[in-house]
Amino acid sequence: MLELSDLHTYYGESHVLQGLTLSVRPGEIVTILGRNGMGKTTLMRSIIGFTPPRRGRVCFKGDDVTRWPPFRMVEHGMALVPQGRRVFASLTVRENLEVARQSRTGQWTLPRVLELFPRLGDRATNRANKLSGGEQQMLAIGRALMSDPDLLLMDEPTEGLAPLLVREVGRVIAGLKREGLSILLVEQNLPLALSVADRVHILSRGQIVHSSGPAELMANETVKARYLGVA
Amino acid sequence: MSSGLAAPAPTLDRKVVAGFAALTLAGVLAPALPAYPLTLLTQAAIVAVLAMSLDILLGYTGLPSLGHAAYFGIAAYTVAILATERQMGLAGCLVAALLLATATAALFGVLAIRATGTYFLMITLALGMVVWGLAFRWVSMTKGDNGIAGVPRPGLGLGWSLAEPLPFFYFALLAAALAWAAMGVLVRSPFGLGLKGIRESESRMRALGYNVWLHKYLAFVISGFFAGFAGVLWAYYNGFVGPADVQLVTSVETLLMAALGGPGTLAGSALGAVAIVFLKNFVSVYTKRWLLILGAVYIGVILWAPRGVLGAFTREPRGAR
Amino acid sequence: AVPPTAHAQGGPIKIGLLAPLTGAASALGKDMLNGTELYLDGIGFQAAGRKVELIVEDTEGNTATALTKARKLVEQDKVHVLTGGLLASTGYALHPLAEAQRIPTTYPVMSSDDLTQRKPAKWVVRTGWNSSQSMHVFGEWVAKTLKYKRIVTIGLDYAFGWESVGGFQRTFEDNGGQVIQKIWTPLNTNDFAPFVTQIKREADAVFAVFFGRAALQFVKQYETAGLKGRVPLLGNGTTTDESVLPQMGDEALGIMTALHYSAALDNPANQKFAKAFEAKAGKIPSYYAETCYTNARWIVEAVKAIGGRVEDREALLAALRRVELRDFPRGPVSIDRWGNPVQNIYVRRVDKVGGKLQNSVIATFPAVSQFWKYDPDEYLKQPLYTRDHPPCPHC
Amino acid sequence: MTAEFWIIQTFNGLSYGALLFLLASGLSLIFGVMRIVNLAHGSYFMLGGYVGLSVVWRTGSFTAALVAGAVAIALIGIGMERLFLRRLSGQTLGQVLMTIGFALMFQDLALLIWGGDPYTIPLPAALQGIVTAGALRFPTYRIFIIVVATLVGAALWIVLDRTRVGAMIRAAVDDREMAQGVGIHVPVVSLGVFALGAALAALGGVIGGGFLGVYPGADFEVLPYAFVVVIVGGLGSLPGAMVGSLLVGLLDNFGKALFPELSYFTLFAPMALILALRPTGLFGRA
Amino acid sequence: MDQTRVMRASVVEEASPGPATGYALELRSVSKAFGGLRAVDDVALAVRAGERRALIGPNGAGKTTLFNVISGELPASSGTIMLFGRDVTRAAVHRRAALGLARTFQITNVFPSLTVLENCLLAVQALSPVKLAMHRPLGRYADLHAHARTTLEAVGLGGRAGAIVQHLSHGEQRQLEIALALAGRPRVLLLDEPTAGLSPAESQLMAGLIKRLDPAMTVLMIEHDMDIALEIVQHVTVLHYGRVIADGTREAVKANPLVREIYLGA
Ligand SMILES: Nc1ncnc2c1ncn2[C@@H]1O[C@H](COP(=O)(O)OP(=O)(O)OP(=O)(O)O)[C@@H](O)[C@H]1O
Ligand SMILES: Nc1ncnc2c1ncn2[C@@H]1O[C@H](COP(=O)(O)OP(=O)(O)OP(=O)(O)O)[C@@H](O)[C@H]1O
Ligand SMILES: [Mg+2]
Ligand SMILES: [Mg+2]
Repeated sequence: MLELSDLHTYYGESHVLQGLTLSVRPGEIVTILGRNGMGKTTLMRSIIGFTPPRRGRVCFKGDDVTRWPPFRMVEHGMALVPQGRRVFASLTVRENLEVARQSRTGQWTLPRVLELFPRLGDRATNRANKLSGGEQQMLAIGRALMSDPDLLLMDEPTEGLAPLLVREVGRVIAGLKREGLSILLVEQNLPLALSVADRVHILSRGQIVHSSGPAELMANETVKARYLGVA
Repeated sequence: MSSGLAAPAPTLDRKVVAGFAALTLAGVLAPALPAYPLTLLTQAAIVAVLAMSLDILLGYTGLPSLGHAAYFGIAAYTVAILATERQMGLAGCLVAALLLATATAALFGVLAIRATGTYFLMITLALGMVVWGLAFRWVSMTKGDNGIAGVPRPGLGLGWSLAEPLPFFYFALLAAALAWAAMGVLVRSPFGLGLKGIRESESRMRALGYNVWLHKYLAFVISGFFAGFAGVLWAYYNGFVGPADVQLVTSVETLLMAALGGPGTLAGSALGAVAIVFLKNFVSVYTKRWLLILGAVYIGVILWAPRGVLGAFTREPRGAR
Repeated sequence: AVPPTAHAQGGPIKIGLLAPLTGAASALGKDMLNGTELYLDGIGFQAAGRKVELIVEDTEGNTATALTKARKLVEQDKVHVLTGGLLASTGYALHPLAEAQRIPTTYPVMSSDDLTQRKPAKWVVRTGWNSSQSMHVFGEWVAKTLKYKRIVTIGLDYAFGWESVGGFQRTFEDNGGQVIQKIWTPLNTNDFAPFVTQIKREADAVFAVFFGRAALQFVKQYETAGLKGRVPLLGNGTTTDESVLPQMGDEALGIMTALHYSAALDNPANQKFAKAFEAKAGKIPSYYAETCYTNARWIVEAVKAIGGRVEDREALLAALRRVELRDFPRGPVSIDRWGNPVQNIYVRRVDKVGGKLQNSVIATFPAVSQFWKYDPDEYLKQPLYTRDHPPCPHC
Repeated sequence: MTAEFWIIQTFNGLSYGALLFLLASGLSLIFGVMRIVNLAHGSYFMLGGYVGLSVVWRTGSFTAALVAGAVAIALIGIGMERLFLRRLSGQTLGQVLMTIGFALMFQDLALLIWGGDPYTIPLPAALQGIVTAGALRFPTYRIFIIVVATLVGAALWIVLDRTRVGAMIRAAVDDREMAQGVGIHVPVVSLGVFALGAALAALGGVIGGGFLGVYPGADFEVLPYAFVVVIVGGLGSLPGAMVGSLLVGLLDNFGKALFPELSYFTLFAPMALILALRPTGLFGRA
Repeated sequence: MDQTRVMRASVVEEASPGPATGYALELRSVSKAFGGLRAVDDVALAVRAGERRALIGPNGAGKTTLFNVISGELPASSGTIMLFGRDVTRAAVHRRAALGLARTFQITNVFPSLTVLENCLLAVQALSPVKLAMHRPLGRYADLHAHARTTLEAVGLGGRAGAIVQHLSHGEQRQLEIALALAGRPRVLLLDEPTAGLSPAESQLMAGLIKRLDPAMTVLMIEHDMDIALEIVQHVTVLHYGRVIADGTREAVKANPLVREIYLGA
């Protein structure tokens, strides 16, 4: 589904991703963990094309998409739930979802998203900047689904969500996986991240420093202490 | 980056050093210059003060004013009227002109400060246009379209007259340097940092405990004061004050100077002023198509350095966050 | 304060011309430049055995720029004669400069009355006209010949408009007419509808003072509002000047105006000039073109009179003030004590000849001074014509 | 003041306001949608008029002039956006400066191509007449302007407010990068908006050329008007632009008719007042 | 690093102790409506000086809105807000800050193109008259710099003082967000999801920092991470559809079936 090989990404002169290789197979959930400022978001930005890598290759569904503009990526079946939500402030909730729709025939429709997040249905005609933080997060997830993606990039989708909703998002993610979606997930909520993941990578200073299955990581206290700072 | 607890030693930053060097160079070279370049240099020094005064609002506080010609012009008119009709000397003219310009800014500030961004641009434009209308319309005071001609250069009572280009150049240069120093300290002061904070996030400033309105208002008035100072010099320099001095084009040009040099850097604004004065007056000597060239230069500079010439050598832009 | 030196004698005679070559008034600046060049071309840029050099500076139609450029011409180029300028304010601003620098200066275009009336400058000679000069003639002519009794005036709301309307009103009312309404249009007007629709219908005629695009717009909108067939239109010279006349349509037919020039003037000098100008510029000469052509000749005649010794500024100034010629395109000209020309004033009517509009001359008044028939000293005791002077007792 | 005075002057104001709407709606669109303060907008108006003039000279057709003017200037707008402004996206000040640069160049180019003489665009006979109603006389051309502006306004409102395209445009404004991230072809959207805005101004220029004329300096003469309209109404608000243009048209007209000596204030003083009281215009949102 | 020294409460403008209430912050039937939506509905809340209290509730319950009303960002539709016994319902934001109220924002609100140190200096000078000084460069105020650096050390940004804020990662910006609130040595601190966006490691650091704050400081925090919240506070108030539906000790609230149903979800 997604293959990254030897990505190097820079912000100006600062070298953030330093030779990163990783893949996501169809129907798989791969989770990225790591402390703040290690390059997780940068990874997401490099994949979708916001900050194209200076070196390395991004392959998606067998095509080399390294320097494609983001909207082509989306048309090709990728969707992003960005960090910090980034909903369209001056659009209503409904419009936020509508603009992201790619075709009329997809599985994800407005009613289906509103069914998934009833709270959004209540506020459908409100402008998105008037939503609470959690509501915006739901909107960002719903918006990504509206494009019927094959691969979903989720950058900390549970930030700011109440425990109930965190669990709900966990269920949504599991459900999406069952439908055959591939997901690359960046997450700080360890229990959630580990419960849905097929494989886990830990990112530190722009490099992958640990890869394993979730159970192995759970058991590996040294790695957890060293790279995640959890005892 | 020193990480000690002590405050960084107050080092002179490079721009300040470069600025002093430029001033000194201009001062040393002046006697060797032909009359016309000297005239232009004088003009540039004066206009630089105007551009820097605008930069306090534009670059530091994030308030793009399009009415700066108003304070400039009011001061210039005050000098022109007092000097021609009352034969008032430098001190009297200066005080009266600065008072009037500052008072106008104080009045306009009350009206304008609540608006931000483009709305601020437009309300200052509108207020500026009102002053222009006044200059045009209040014929008994301003002589309307004809303007006030024959403003005599001030005598300093020191024996030499400022009527000659060279002494007047030194006079203007000194005045500009003083204004620059004063504004330089201002933007580096705690108050100046507050202005930058307002530029970045007003809501955060409020939450921290700043009276944002007051801060902006003070910046507005101070900016008007310095614009007035430039106006005083201008009246003496040009010997003529007319509605063109308060018109929109003057405000726009000032904005261009401040922005072209790099908003948020006083030296940049000064540089922008010097560049535009020379560009306009030299290019037009050689070709009638100078507007075309001027336009192309603006576009080129901005493509090359979107944050202004000096901005290109300093920090990252304010993001569109 | 440069005394004539042998060294300076060798170089060319330098004339500095200020003209608006960019900006809204650039078409006028172009005419000024073409007129000047046309004359100098004709004499091969030679006068009194010396080369003549013309240095042109763009004023952008802005007085501050004009001043800067004037300084450049005087201080850097060391011109011997300074000339040109468009706006009245430029005239007032150049006065002190000319006096301080003691530089012989001529004003071919700037027409503000006081430049040669209440505030003349020793070093400035006007080779053009002043605003009220032709209007004094016209007001009297309208009252006496057309026998109109009630007139509405409409004009640009600034000194040029005031002086033109003032001159007209004074002689019109002195000869029994009544101005029954005065409308002033702000300079920033481009839609004249709010003013045109206010014109009192009982008027015998409307007297208009416009120039450039405002003239074009006004005349057009006067017709659009349905007034053209019903109330005759009169105007000052610039309202139908050749700088706008060719762009006008039939709406301009019949408008009567007065000026010291018309491109249709039937004298040999003008025939020759108009033809040459059309060949050079591709259009008929406006008064701006003629006045600058004449101005160039004027300067050259003065130079010749002093044998080319232009470094003697006092002599050059005196010569400029002595020029008196009978064969300018506009007719014979002499100069009065205040530095303003005494010249013919022509009453003109817009006609269509050979498919083109022209200002046909229908009456000629010879040797008109800026004070018309009034005594200069008495005249100068009156205030300058303004918005409210002369007052309007019949409004 | 007779009833006739009030009716005629209101009509004058409305028709002038309608012309301003054509000019300002394009500005508001570009301004509101792309956050670009386009100081070359007056140039579009002027250039549109000049292109229209040339076309009328060649073909004698006013309709051809309208179409050609709009298309030609839309192309200029596309070029400006595509090649220059796009590189500065998000940098408000840089964009402002750049549009000033273009405005200066356009001013000079127009002078180079069409010379400095003022012209008016000749009107087709059908638009030249006068419609009389009792003692009142309404020039047909002014009625035509009102009709055109109304149609354009309605079309814009439907597209922007009622369609997905409108939402996509606004999404691109809110967060350009993220709009691409949900699959919106932001570059195409921006280009379209810019072209439309420029075409509207040019349309205004050709129509205005029929009674205001086409002349150098028209660009910077109409620009403040356009800005006053947009600002008084509120940035990027279409209803705002409509109300703003009517208000400004009427204010300017009655100001000049009733207090001509205050005409330098009748436009800007009320605007300053409105902004002092409502710092985001009548319909604007912070 | 002496962190307690930094956090010692020292308020510029001493508030007169309120008439007999003794509460640092008191809300009396405060409501905030947006059109028809009552985002905050008749909320009463009394927080004693030095108390640590959590405000929890489902997303959209009105927690942030309540903060905005307390800090003055939004005017209350009705009700009274008292700060140290003083009625501040109508007071401007900066007046409340001057009384010792500080807050963080849920959506990071810092000064992006300034350096981390400059950000902090802005917060440090905010409550002293120095902020209006124009005649001396900021570099001359050594005490301000020292205080700013100590604060940065405390939140773990000591090494990044010279970095431009927009180059920081999201999590680092969250840390700065807190530093700005702490730098003014507030007496009442409102924290809106201080650990959101922080990695578990950074969250732990943050929790430790909050726990070590001057005990005299009153802290009201919104937090969705229950482990962290319950570790820090003794008292919890639960908001749902703008109303207070539970209020009590952490154990009591945790055991409350309604809270479990609508919020904790287990
Ligand atoms: N626009 C930018 N310009 C320069 N540097 C940046 C920029 N954005 C991020 N960085 C730097 O790149 C590094 C990685 O940032 P990134 O946002 O990818 O981290 P992250 O792992 O997502 O962290 P977090 O968990 O806090 O979101 C950080 O050190 C950050 O300071
Ligand atoms: N300015 C506003 N205009 C209209 N509605 C608003 C506004 N601000 C907030 N709301 C609405 O008020 C409700 C409460 O919002 P608030 O931000 O206070 O929730 P919250 O409790 O902080 O939620 P979260 O935990 O998700 O941050 C939400 O439904 C939100 O959509
Ligand atoms: Mg991140
Ligand atoms: Mg919240």
